[in-house]
Amino acid sequence: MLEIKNVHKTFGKSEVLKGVNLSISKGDVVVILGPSGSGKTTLLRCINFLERADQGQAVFGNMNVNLKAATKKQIHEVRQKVAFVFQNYNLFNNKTALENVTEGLIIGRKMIKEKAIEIAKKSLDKVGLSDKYNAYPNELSGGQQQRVGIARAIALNPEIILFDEPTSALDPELVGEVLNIMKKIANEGTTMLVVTHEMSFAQDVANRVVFMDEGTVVEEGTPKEIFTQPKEERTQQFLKRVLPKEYIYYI
Amino acid sequence: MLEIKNVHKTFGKSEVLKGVNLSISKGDVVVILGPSGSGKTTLLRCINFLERADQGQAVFGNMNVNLKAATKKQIHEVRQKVAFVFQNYNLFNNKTALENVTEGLIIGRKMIKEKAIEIAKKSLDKVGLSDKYNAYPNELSGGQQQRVGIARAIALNPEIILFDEPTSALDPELVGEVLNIMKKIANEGTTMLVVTHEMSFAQDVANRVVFMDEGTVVEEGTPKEIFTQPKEERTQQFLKRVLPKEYIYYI
Amino acid sequence: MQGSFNLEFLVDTFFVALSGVPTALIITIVALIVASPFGFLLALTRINRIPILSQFSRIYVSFVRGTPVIVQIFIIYNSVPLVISSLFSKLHIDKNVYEVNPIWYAFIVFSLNTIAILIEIFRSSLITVSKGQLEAAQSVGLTNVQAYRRIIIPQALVVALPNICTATVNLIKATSLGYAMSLPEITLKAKVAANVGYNYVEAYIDIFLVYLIICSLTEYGFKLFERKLSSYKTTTAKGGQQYA
Amino acid sequence: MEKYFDASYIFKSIPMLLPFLKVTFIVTGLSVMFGTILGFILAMGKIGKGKIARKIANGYTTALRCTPSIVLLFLVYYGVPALLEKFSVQTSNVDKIVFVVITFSLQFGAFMSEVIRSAYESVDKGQFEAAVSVGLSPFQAYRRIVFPQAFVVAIPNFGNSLLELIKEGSLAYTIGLIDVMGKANLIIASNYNAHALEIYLALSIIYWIISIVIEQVFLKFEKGFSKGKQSLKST
Amino acid sequence: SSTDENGTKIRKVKVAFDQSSKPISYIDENGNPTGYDVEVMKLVDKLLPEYEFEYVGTTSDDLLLGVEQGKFQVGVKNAFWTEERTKKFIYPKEFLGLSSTGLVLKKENKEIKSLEDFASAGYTLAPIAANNAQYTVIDEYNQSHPDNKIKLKAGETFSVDVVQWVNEGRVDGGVMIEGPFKKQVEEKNGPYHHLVNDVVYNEFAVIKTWPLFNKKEQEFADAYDQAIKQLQEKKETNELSKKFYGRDLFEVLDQAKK
Ligand SMILES: Nc1ncnc2c1ncn2[C@@H]1O[C@H](COP(=O)(O)OP(=O)(O)OP(=O)(O)O)[C@@H](O)[C@H]1O
Ligand SMILES: Nc1ncnc2c1ncn2[C@@H]1O[C@H](COP(=O)(O)OP(=O)(O)OP(=O)(O)O)[C@@H](O)[C@H]1O
Ligand SMILES: [Mg+2]
Ligand SMILES: [Mg+2]
Repeated sequence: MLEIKNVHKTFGKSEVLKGVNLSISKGDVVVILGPSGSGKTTLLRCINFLERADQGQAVFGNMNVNLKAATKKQIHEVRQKVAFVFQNYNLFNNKTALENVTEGLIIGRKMIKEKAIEIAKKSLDKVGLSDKYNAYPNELSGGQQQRVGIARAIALNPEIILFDEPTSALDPELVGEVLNIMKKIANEGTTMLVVTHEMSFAQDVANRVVFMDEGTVVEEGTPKEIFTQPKEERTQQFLKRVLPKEYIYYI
Repeated sequence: MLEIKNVHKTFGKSEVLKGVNLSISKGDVVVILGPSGSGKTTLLRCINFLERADQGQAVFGNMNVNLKAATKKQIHEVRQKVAFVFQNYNLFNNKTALENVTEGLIIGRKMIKEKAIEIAKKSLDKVGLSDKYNAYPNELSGGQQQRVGIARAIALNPEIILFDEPTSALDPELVGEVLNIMKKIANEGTTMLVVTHEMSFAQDVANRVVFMDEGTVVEEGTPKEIFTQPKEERTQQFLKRVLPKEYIYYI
Repeated sequence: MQGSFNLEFLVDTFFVALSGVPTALIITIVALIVASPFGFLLALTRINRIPILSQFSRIYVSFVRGTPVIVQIFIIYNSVPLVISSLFSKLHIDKNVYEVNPIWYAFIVFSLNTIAILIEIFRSSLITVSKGQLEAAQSVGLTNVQAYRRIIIPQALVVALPNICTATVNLIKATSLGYAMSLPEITLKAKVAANVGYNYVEAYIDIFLVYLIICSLTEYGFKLFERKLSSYKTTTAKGGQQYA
Repeated sequence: MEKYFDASYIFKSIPMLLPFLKVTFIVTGLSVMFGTILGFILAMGKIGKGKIARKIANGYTTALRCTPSIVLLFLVYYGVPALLEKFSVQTSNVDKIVFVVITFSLQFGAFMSEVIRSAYESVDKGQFEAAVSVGLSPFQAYRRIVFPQAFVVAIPNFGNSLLELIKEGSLAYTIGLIDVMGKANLIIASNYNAHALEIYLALSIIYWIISIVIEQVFLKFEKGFSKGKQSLKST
Repeated sequence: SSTDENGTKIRKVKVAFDQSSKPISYIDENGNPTGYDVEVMKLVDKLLPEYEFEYVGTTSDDLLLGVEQGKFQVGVKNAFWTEERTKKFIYPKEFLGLSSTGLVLKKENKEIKSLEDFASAGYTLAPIAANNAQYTVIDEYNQSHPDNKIKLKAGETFSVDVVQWVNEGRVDGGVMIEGPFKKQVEEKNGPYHHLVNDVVYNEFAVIKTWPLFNKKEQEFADAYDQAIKQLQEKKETNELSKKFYGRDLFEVLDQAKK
């Protein structure tokens, strides 16, 4: 479904990604863990061409793209297949919830308006926002905003959704709201690549957990493998620091 | 040590505090819980006169103050006894970490400079910032900033410290940092009144938990009482929503 | 003043001054319309650090903002016809440059001036729109042009509007210097009227009133427009910044 | 155009113009001084609780923002003596530079009141609260915490207003003040109005250089004072 | 006022002059006031021991208002006589000087000798500052010739360079005083000497110029009359006219308009 090979990315002098490989099958939910600065965000952004990698290949289904030299057309095609959910929502401030969702459909996909609105309403309903169609982002709570962000992504009917810490900008009380929606979508079989610090989500929902550090994938496996028997020392250290006390017994 | 009686506060038309009573003994660590908008912040601010209550009494040790009609002198005296740690740190941006701490001592308390610096260094050391004396707030991480805020409060040697959600502006990884410091201070016998969403802190450190809703104290008791046998339905509802799954078995 | 205050003259001349308003407004509007696209494009060259062009617009902005408008007026008024006529004669274009209405000089001066002001306004307002907005637009499949037109510009405009308002008011005021180009606008008309009976004080009170009226109306109009444009922001609670 | 344009006039006139910068600077300096005081008073009216004071301060600012400098200059120059004469105060011995300074002080006061107000409001309310909560008196909190931070915010806006003032000040030539602009016009007159373009170019070079210098100085100031200032947060 | 050594009272008076109107009145390179009007006033001062003149350079706007308001006791600026001005100022009995006023035209238009000719040709005229009496001269012409008006525009002195404008064709003609024209074009080192074969100056009137006295200064104006009469008798004004205007305009005094 999605395969990434040997992604390199340097900012100025610091090499942030040092040859990352990743492969995701259809329907998989893959969680990426890793300390701050390990390159998780950068990896997602390179996949979606929000950042140009210095080197690397990506295979989306039967489409093979060079992450460095992709043409405009290829980028456009990739973005049709891949949706992105931002950490800080990045909703269009000047558009209502509904318009936020239809924008990509009408302008990006050239869909006719009625159709787009229909789809947009459906995906807003799915995330439980049937009563907020006409609210502007600043009239929504953080959790609601993030749910619009998710609705905007799923409305595009992408083959894969990338989530970059979708709950870290939320108040503790709103986190649950968003995680529940994500679980629901995962259960419907959507392929997802999620950067998150929410261990319980990783544990409950992920098929696979990838641990990154300093620009490389250090270890990957099922949640159980990673949480209970991490092989690498760096993974162990990290988990010790991050997992709440209740989990510690795992290790 | 601190007793608050019948505090009322109205903003415009909405009554935010509807007669709150609270009493804290020396050395107590009291945690206030409650949904957003229940008036927790307003209560703390009224105690420290950052907001004028419409009605109410406070007894600090042997000093009895009318929260509505306190004189300038009384307010000054109260502020000598009570320190405040802000949710968003509110460090003085134009002062270094050390100056942030000495400011209140030298200017507010008229302490001589050498003495103030000595005390300030000690309290910065206590929160683990011995190497950051001369850093400006914008050169510090969120967790470090909040720790300076705590050092600033404890340096004043107050009879009681008020904390308003001291970790909610922090990244998940920094929360632990600050909570650990708070635990340490609590264990040294400082009287603390803490508004927080960190249930584990409440559970581990608090002597007493107060649950507020809609401007009144709904229920209070030991952490155990509140978390495992909440009497009021509103408390139960709230805890169900807020507590991570791992706690749910308590209820 | 021996000649006592002449109320009748004050009233009559008020309308004379008022008759200069269309000139002032036309110049303002033309300058804004001409300057907007240039200002926007040059602002983009600065944001995206396009070589040469961005340096050019920096120097240009610095010059225009660093020199008094009246000096700019004198320079343009003295040089443009010379340049154009020598250009025409080189190209053998048989056209008299000088048959133009002085208002054309005003258009040139104030458009050139406004371009510089707008470059700064657009630049500073465009950078207030977070990069995330552009990225979000790209990630749902919009092209850059579409993203600018539908997402970035509408938001930047809201930020820019108060500054555009200030620029417009300043522009209207600056047209008062049109007298140096023999432009029959508010100030010159009133001054000519005053000349007959030497009622300068009255004339200047009239000029003052006229500018006060049109500028405050302009400000008011912008406020209304701003409110409409920023409807998506209206519910933002503006925290009272009063200190306790 | 070669017939009329002679670049040597540019270089010849610059040394003749420069000594008259003194007048320009005196006008600017005095106007900044008085204008800043006025700006403070107005800003206090705007920030304070008094409704009437706020209305007056805001009304004053609007009126001055809506008045072209040249109109204000004439109103002050002709209007103030006319008014004072009603109270039999003689102004005939008052130098015209006084009227110029009055005019631009009034105008600069309006600019400054906005600069001060917005700088003051840019300092987060929490800074004041934190200061009183560590035991500073409200006055101490303003003096030591709020004002120093507001000052940093005000610097660039103050710089812009200063530039604006220097440029607008050039209009004092219309009442015959001989500053650099006035001198430029004298030079032109002494050439029987010939070669005006070159003289104005020389003048614009002088103004341009002054503005660049001021801009750089204020950038330095800003950098120097902004220790600890929080970097821009994205919204 | 103060007293001199003889015990007579000396009164200080302010004489305003237009500082940018060479060669009529201006400030020379050393910053000293001079020009025909100013030099005549200096001679007048010498003949009036009870007065001490102080010269104040200014713009013509300020001069008119300042004299009217009493800021200055008298003002000189090549002022013509106009009806409106008599309401605001005292005109003395004796005039100060003469001014040859003419049209600057391109060589090919040299046949245009009068304002009537100019108007009939439908030519455009360079703008004149509204407070300049030349403006009034043209305006008065227009009022007396309602069917044959000249297109009159108000403008700013500094931005209008009549000779250049006429030569390059920006306007067909401009009103100018002979003195400046001579200095600019006819003199060898004049800035527009190279145009001496391209433009002409056609005098259409010789007009008397007057000092303008503040309304309260009748006594001063009378003293001036005494002094200027003596100067004219001694032909000192003729000398100054030659010096500053390059021509003794008093030779054509009989044709002069008020
Ligand atoms: N645009 C950029 N320019 C320069 N350096 C950058 C840029 N973006 C990221 N970096 C650097 O690259 C490194 C990896 O950043 P990245 O955001 O991918 O980390 P992350 O794993 O997502 O961390 P976090 O958990 O804090 O979000 C960091 O050291 C960061 O400072
Ligand atoms: N300055 C103010 N003016 C008007 N209303 C206010 C003001 N401050 C607080 N309120 C209102 O008072 C209520 C209580 O606010 P408060 O901040 O005390 O709640 P809280 O319990 O601290 O909530 P949270 O957990 O979200 O911080 C809210 O409805 C809030 O909107
Ligand atoms: Mg990241
Ligand atoms: Mg709160």
